[in-house]
Amino acid sequence: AERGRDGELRLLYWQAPSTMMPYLSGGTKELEASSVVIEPLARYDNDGKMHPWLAEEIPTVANGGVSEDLKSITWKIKPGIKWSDGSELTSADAVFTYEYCSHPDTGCTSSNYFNDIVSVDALDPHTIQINFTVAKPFPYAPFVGYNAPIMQKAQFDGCIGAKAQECTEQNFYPIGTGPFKVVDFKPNDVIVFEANELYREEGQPAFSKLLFKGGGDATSAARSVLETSEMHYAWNLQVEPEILTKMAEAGKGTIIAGFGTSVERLMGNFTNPDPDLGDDRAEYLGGNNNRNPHPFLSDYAVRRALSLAIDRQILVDAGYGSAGKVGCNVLPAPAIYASNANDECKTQNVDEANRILDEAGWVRGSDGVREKNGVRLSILYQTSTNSVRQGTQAFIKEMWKAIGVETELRNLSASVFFGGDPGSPDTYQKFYADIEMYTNNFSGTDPETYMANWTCKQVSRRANTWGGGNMPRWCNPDYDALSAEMSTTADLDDRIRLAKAMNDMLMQDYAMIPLVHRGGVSAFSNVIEGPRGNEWDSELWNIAEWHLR
Amino acid sequence: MQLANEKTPGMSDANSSKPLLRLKNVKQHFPITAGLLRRQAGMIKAVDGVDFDLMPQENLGLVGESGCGKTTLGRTILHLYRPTEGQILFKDVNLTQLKPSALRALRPKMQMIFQDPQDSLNPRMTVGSIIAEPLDEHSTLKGKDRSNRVEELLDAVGLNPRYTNRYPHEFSGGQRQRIGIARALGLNPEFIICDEPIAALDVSIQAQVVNLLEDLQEKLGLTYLFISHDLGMIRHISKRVAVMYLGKIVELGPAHELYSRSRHPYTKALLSAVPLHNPGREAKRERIILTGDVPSPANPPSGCPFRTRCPIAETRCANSMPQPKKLSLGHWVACHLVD
Amino acid sequence: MIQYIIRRLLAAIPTLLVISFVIFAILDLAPSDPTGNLPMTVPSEVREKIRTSLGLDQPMHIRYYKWLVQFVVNEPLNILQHSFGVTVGDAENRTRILSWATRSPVIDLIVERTPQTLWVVGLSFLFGILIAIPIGIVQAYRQYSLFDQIGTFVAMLGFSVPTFFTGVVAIIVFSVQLKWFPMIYDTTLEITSWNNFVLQVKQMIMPVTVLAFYQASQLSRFMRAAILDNLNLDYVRTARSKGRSESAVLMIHVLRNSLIPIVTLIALGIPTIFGGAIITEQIFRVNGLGQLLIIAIEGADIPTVQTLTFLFAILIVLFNLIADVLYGMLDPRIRYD
Amino acid sequence: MNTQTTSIDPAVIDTEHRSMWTDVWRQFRKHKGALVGVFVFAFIVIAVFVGPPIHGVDPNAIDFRARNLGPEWAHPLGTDNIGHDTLAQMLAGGQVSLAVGLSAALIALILGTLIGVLAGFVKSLDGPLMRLTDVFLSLPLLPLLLVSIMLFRDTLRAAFGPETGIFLLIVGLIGVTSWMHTARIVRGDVLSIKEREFVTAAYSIGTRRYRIVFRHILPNILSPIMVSATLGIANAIITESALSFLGLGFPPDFPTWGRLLYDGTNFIQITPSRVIWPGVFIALTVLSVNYIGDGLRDALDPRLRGR
Amino acid sequence: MLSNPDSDVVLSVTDVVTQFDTADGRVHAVNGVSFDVREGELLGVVGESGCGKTVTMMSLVKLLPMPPGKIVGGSALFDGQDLIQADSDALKKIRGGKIGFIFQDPMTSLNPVLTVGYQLTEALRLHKNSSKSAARKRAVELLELVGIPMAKDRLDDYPHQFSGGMRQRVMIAIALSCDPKLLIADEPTTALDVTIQAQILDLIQILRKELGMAIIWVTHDLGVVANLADRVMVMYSGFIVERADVEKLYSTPKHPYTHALLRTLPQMEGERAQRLESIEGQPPDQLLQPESCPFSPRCVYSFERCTRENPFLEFVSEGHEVACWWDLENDRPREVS
Ligand SMILES: Nc1ncnc2c1ncn2[C@@H]1O[C@H](COP(=O)(O)OP(=O)(O)OP(=O)(O)O)[C@@H](O)[C@H]1O
Ligand SMILES: Nc1ncnc2c1ncn2[C@@H]1O[C@H](COP(=O)(O)OP(=O)(O)OP(=O)(O)O)[C@@H](O)[C@H]1O
Ligand SMILES: [Mg+2]
Ligand SMILES: [Mg+2]
Repeated sequence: AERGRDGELRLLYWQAPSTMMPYLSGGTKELEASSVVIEPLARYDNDGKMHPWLAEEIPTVANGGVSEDLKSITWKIKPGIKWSDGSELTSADAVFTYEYCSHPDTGCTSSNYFNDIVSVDALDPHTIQINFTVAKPFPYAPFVGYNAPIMQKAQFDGCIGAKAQECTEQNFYPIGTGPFKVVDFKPNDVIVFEANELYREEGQPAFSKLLFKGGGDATSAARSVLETSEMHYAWNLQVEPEILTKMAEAGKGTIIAGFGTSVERLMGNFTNPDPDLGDDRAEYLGGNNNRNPHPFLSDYAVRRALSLAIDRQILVDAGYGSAGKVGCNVLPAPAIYASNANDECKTQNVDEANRILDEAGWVRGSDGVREKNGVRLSILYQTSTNSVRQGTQAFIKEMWKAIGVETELRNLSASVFFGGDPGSPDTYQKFYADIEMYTNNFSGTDPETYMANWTCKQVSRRANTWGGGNMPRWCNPDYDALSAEMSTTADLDDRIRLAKAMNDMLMQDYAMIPLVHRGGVSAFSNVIEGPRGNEWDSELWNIAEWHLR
Repeated sequence: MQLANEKTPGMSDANSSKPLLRLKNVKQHFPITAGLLRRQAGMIKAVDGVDFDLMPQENLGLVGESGCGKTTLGRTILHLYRPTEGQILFKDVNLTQLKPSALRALRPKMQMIFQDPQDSLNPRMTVGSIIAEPLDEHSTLKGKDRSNRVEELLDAVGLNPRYTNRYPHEFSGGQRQRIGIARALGLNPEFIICDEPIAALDVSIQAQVVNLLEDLQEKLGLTYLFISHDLGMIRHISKRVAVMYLGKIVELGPAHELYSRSRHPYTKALLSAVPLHNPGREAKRERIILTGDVPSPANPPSGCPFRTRCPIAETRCANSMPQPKKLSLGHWVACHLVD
Repeated sequence: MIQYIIRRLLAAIPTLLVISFVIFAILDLAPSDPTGNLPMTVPSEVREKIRTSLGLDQPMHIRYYKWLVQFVVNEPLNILQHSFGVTVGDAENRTRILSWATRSPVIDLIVERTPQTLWVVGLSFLFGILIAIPIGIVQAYRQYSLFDQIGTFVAMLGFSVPTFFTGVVAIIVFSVQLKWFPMIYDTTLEITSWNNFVLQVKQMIMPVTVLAFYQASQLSRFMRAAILDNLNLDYVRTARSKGRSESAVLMIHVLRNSLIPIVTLIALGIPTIFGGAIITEQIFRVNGLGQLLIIAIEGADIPTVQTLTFLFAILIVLFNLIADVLYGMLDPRIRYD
Repeated sequence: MNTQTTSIDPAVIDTEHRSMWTDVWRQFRKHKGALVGVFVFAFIVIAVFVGPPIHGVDPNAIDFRARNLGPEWAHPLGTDNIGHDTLAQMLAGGQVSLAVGLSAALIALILGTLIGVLAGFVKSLDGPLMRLTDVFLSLPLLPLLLVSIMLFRDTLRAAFGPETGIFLLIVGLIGVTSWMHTARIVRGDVLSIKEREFVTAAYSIGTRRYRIVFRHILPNILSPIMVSATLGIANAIITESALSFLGLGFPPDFPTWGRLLYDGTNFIQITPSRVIWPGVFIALTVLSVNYIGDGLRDALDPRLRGR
Repeated sequence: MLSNPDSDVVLSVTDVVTQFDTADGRVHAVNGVSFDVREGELLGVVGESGCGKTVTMMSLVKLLPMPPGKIVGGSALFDGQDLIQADSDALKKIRGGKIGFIFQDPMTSLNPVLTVGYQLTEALRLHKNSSKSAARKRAVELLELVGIPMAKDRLDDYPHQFSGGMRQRVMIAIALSCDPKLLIADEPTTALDVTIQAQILDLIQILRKELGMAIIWVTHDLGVVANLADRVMVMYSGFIVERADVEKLYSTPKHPYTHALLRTLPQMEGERAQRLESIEGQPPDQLLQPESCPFSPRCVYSFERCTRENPFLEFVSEGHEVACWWDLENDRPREVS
């Protein structure tokens, strides 16, 4: 088949990309857009399996690509790969990419992918060696996945450090090795790509032109694929399932969901968010012994009852449909890591929840709200603004009402809630509330750093300007020990065992309450074939293979 | 007129009792601003040096063409505008130097009847509250006393006291003017400036209002400054008349003398312009038709202000400002060509 | 007149300085953060680095000063250089106002987006005027007639039903059901042929109509009132007494006078065109200045928000002046000197 | 010449004492549109405040099995995607929307009138206040809202509780950001009214300045104020909905018409009644307020009374 | 009925009745007015405010606001055509062409936003089909005729640049522009002050002699009428109550109203009256259908018949008609002829 035979492919990303330079944005939309142009050495498929991309094969200890001490990894680039300007891809480009991103003034958003690196060396034009300061049981962060692709040295040479910001032309029109090249870039609006004539695969891509439109909202994005067929593909359609189902009735498109590690969860605050505490508000005081406990969430019984009272299936049905599964684990994927020790949560058990609370001495007051020693079970429950989340909030409020818990709902603009501005009281990191809800996940397939989020060191607090990943301020030395062990364990089975143990520890102490294992929803028109949905890497990872039906 | 050392024109020589009101070289200039920095670029000399005295219970008529500064003079006397220059003595109190609160306390003594009976009454207030407004401000009358006083005032100006709840638009022009008069009378003033109280009225109603004013003067011993451009009416109501032109008084004298033996060419022209109600006499009369319009008060002609329209002007008129001359008892005129 | 204009312009400078500072202070105080929209997988150390690279570690007054210099000196010099080839000073090291989200010069973003906003919002403003004027005239001329009553009713409806609703209804009816118009506005479309022109018209119809309806309902109220104010004045009777026909009386005599307040109102409305129409742009994906602003606000892209709102403020001040001058030109009775 | 108004001999009628408000009401009754407006508005208010106990459904009650229903006996206006009863939400939302609309418009009105009157009446304040108006006109609304919510929400929540607190904040914010047009119009009118002769007359009898404002100036600028009030209510109801969907408004379990309309828009093809009713009620409120405003304006003008 | 068979009658008005429908009821503004105007004659119309002078004149050429106004009946023969029945096209030809108008208020009767030149040439171009330049030339002549200096330079000025007196002269020039056969002047000098009024009266006298047209001069100033008119007609409450040659009217008024009116005036000559006479009471309520003599409630001579029957206009002596049941000269009820 001939390259470009299928004409124009029209994609709709209602959140529009603002730049084509993934290292300067880090937003998913920018990563997705740039993934059709610049590529990494290896990529994940929709099952989270790693495939060599620009590299010939995945280096492992077994094939000698990873050193025994786990301190270095050596990649071999496929020969003959050309940049779209005709020059050849060499290991110097990879070295440059590392220098670019690790330069302190660049403001590289993926710099954590290049952590603990001593050096990146070009052993020969096609061999790259990465040397780490510490043993890396999972050495596949640099140059793997859409977060860390290889950029062209020749183009970006003058753009390192502070200069990176000013290289508008380069940032908007990066030269890549991927199936498409940028023709026209309008930030936050539209990108026009055309097929890369020098793409390495014969007859790919099938489309000669790629229109990458942005703007609008999720509902109308779905409509444009499912109802009017103006677009071939629409991304990130987090809307109520019945709307999508209704639209899909027109029979013009298909809805797909890719599942990754995203879990919508409730975080309980283990510290006291009472505003009267001043600087100590929601502040974790004291090492292993929490000296500022939450008035009621520090009670295990309450946490457990709150979890038991929730009917997660309703949340899935009303808010997610096929894009969600009842979630009982914070680490639901990859499948090998998924625990089934916590399946109790799959069914709602209001009676049990009530019993637990009664037993713990929380008695219902005249207004039906439980109380103990003058402490009312009255929860301030915050999340970001989003109609599905508000629906979930409404359900949970009602469910908690059944066990005598009163809930005040609050929704905050996403840019504030996730903004992390140390001056704002409304960030999820500061957590000036009792319960908060959001989704978290990790990229790639290795849970080590993700699970390290709930160690004591990571507690989000004033001292680290609320920079830690441990929002619940939950601290357990046993957990810290497991986490430390995992960071030095290379054997996969041991790693699985440790990860599961950590997950179970979190779940069984109700350090957080998982609700829904979420998938990324997208829709594609029935006239095309190829989209497979991918939560581990770019949704467009296989765009070279997409074609008209 | 800068005749402070001489006897002020208008001081009636016969009556030596103290004047109620005394104007000394009163000027009212409105600034015109222009330019980038809003510098003052000129002056509208609306009133430009006026002196006269007004005796208690007198009725001085002030006549002149539209725009010559009559209203401005009236308002300046009452300090609705701060005078630019000069002194205004009311019962020997220099108003110009009074503090706002002291001035406010004095206001009941001096009142004004406004030119436009339509516009000088707040359309959204009832007649009762319009008339009661000065009472509220200056007296302690409350409730029944207050409404009695309002009814009394309405009665005094010949309006039915039952009208207190009506609005100005429900009255005819003459009635509206009476409301204005009642308001002015509310606090027993001694001095009233009547600013063209009849100009806006119908002939048949003019007579009613003028009669009323005359009756009130008689009953209450009021002093009037009667502004008008209706020379016929001034002749009827005033014993003394001042003729104003472009911010200055050009002739002042007893009415009978002024009407029969006017000396200033402007006064003559003015008088001849009034149509007589007698077709026979009218046909025979010789009229002086003035040409042109009144010059702009921002840019008055040099010398005598009237010289541009004066049928008998000479060169000296352009050079110097004529000083007021006394012709006979209480008759003053400012013209070079009169001796 | 010229003096008046210059004086007003000079007086505008301190006002604008205050406005720019107030805007900057508000944006700085606002709790959103440029790293807020990054996925949670980006750790906080990385976020801190990004903030530093954007210059957020400097104190506010320095950032404000920098922005001000860039806006007042650097950007005009840059325009000078690019449009007229005149280079003043060190062009190489001149920093421009860079957007935090795109890392590209804000002014370029604005220039890129102005055409679509002008087309859609501007045209709807124009149509709004063109519809409102005749409707307002007829409503006033036939005051209390059925036409007048219906007009009033529809106008009220027009400004009480928000565009986010009318827009979606329009899409469902005309794009989904009838398939007459596309629901996605293609900003890359260039009018090179008749076909493209038709496409352009088609894609503009819905957003323009939705907005124009809203504009017209407001303007027609003003137009009606303005005509009513003039219809019973004496000069209208004079015109009739000369033997003028009713239409000539209305169109030549009444309209001229009634348009004075309307034209100034329109002049005051023009800045809002440049403000874009946030909701309508979003619904139809016109992606003009309104969308740029809302995205920048949501992404805490302070340089973009600051520059956009400040340009907007300049336009407001400027068009206030233009409105006054127009008033003076249309109404010979008013003189500024 | 002043044309004689149709002069009914004053002696013939009215010996009784007329109160101003009976007059106003008498004239108001003659305005058909205003009367219909009053009935519609009263109906809405009564429905919204008396309706909930009659309907007897908690607007936040969830019936998971009854999601996305069309109108039926148990749910006259159907249900939403969560299982809320739309009618109950409409009624509860109406209370909030009406309260927000009326009070925010009132704040804007008071601010606008105050600033307009001061600017028009006190010459030295004119320049500064008009510049202030310019500043407010060019302020970016959204960031401003974010800032104020950050600064004031917790204080207000502590002082008045979560719902009243956010209500005050929202009402205050909408009010504070929408007074500018009123101020300009009022200023213009004050400038011309203060040159009218009855104001000079008031000075001449020694009326104090503040009384001149209250007695002579304010009553005569009522009609533009009335018009801005009408538009203000519509504006406030719509702005509130915009705030809600930006996450700056009321808590999510606090329905308002604007929010119902916004949330319902996505479901327009599934449950159209979710959008139609809020839309209809917003429009009806605005329309009725507008007609009431017209009627009041006429009724308050004594020159039109008695016609 | 006075119907002059003279062939030089320009306008012959018979029994014009005009009413207004208002919310309060029907206003009987004009209740059957008949009169003739002859070539070259100046007919004065006097009466107090609101007596229907303006409405009568406006009825003749249908310049009333209709509705609420309604011409119930009557005819006005002009140039062989009944103006009351004429359709709007025919009227348009006559208005401004054969009949010229001057209105009450010079300040508001000119359109403030159009130049004096335009307003002056409007009628010329409409009725005489003059070219633009010819019309302008004629306009200059007209302005000179009414005594505006440097007329040529002033054509492009706006009305506000003229003083009140000059504006009224412009109005006169407009009215004269097409050499009308009839000029209707509705209180053209009431708003002006004496000196300007004198100028205009002078001007009218001259023009009348030069152009020889018929003039109807409406006023409530008896002095002005004495100055100008050949014949005078006194109106009261929508009726003509007296009509006579000017000298006769002033020397021997035969209607009590005229009589009283003349006595209310202060005299410019002779002894100063102690007190002005005034007519007590209010004009009648025009909402009521007039059944009796409308002046009877205020009339000192009123007797039983007056409250029962409305008198009609009767010929009492050479050139003198009156509508009254009382014979003022002989101080007894009039004998009915
Ligand atoms: N507030 C003001 N500011 C500037 N100029 C003024 C002001 N008031 C009056 N003038 C000017 O002062 C002059 C005199 O005006 P004034 O009103 O006193 O005239 P007048 O004699 O009362 O005229 P009329 O007979 O028309 O009432 C006029 O040229 C007028 O334009
Ligand atoms: N548009 C109208 N609607 C209702 N009544 C009207 C209207 N126009 C005039 N009238 C009434 O018709 C009567 C005659 O009015 P007209 O204007 O003819 O009086 P006039 O004699 O010209 O008085 P003036 O001397 O004040 O000009 C008055 O009672 C007036 O109230
Ligand atoms: Mg005056
Ligand atoms: Mg008239």
